[in-house]
Amino acid sequence: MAHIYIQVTDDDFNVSDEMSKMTKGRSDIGALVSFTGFVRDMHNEKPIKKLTLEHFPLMAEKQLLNIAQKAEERWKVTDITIIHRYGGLYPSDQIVLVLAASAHRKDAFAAGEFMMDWLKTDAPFWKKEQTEQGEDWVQSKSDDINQKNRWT
Amino acid sequence: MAHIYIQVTDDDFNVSDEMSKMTKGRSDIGALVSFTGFVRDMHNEKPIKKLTLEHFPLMAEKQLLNIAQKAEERWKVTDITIIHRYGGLYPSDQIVLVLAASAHRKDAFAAGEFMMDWLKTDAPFWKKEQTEQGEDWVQSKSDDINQKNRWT
Amino acid sequence: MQLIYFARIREIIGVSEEERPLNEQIKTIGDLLDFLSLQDEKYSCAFQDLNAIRIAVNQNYVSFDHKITDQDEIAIFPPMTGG
Amino acid sequence: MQLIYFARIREIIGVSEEERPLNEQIKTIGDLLDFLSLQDEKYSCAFQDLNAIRIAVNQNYVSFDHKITDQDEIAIFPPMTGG
Repeated sequence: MAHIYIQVTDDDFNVSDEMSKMTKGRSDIGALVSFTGFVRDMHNEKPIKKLTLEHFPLMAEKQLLNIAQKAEERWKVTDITIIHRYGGLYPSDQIVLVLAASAHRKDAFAAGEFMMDWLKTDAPFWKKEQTEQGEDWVQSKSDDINQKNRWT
Repeated sequence: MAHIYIQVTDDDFNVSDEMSKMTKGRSDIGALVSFTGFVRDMHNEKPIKKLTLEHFPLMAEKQLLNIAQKAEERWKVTDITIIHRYGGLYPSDQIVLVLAASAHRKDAFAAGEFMMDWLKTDAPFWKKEQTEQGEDWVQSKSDDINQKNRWT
Repeated sequence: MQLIYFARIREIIGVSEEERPLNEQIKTIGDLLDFLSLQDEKYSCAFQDLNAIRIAVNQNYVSFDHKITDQDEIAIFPPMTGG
Repeated sequence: MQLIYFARIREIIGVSEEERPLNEQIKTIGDLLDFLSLQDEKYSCAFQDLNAIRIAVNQNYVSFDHKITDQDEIAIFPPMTGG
């Protein structure tokens, strides 16, 4: 059984702190893969002023745990951390962190990428962009659905 | 052209510092993937007391840069960092760090995994393990060669 | 049953949640969406493109043929854009 | 030419580098390995399994048929185990 840590928060996170919490005192971990997602200043060629993330609180935690457990079933991972923010964010702000630790690099990379692909389509978060032209909801991408489906 | 930072060192590194150096003041990065490799306390079912990394200094830097440039040619990455340690290391010590930043997650994951696969077979470092039974050189794995060859 | 809306759907309908009694016309999620669409233009507008509607009953994803009970919490929202 | 050895190869040969003059028998890396192996048991032992030998000339990987000059720096080592 992997150690799983899930957090849905409007606070920022510190990648190094989360890594330390996971690896401290451990010598069975050979590989740690992290993914950090940031708000970019451009999306679909429009400059972004702000990004607001709406979420379904109870379900968000449930789904993140669900995704982590799916990853754990498929790959030999010893530890998983998923942190997802909500609320108002600005360009260069951190949005999401996924950590996957394993004895070997292959499992850590695969589990990390698998969880990110699921998050894009199955985690109940919705992004609204604020640009010079006003506000609009970010459309889900068929590309994200294809990315997710390659795991099934 | 991606920003490439290569370091071959006998010092430890701090993942968060390296990430901050890369992302500070940047809002074009949407995705940052990191890989950290650690010394494990077990290898081939033998307890490991110490791991000594020998390297070919001039060539190591040259090959790491070479690997980063290959990744840059294949994927849309904005920034790459590779840090590889040499010298005497102990279980839970960090060995290697690879960072790949991109606008999108797919490029960052692929570039990160590609560079790690190349490092295993093409970076001029050699590991010697110290166990209760004495010292021995770590054998290269045919699995690592297969991993690398899937990119060609 | 408790209805909850998110994101674009919430904005069109104008409330984030409402309580509705189950009635004999409503057996499945599909029936519920049809029933609401006939009640008010807001709903028919919000549910116009069923490809862009996702449903969770008691926080689990379900399809449009899922049977509902009066105790269910039914969340209706557009495709997620997390990560 | 300058010869450099690493890891297991270095340990068997007993030195980490040595200077050797090029001679007419040595045109390629393959010739060099054959020549050294005939000189001394240490070399024939170190180069016994050519599948476990890698070569870099002036810090670039080359194959056994690579032609060498007297100014080359030739590194001989086992398969790498980096990362």
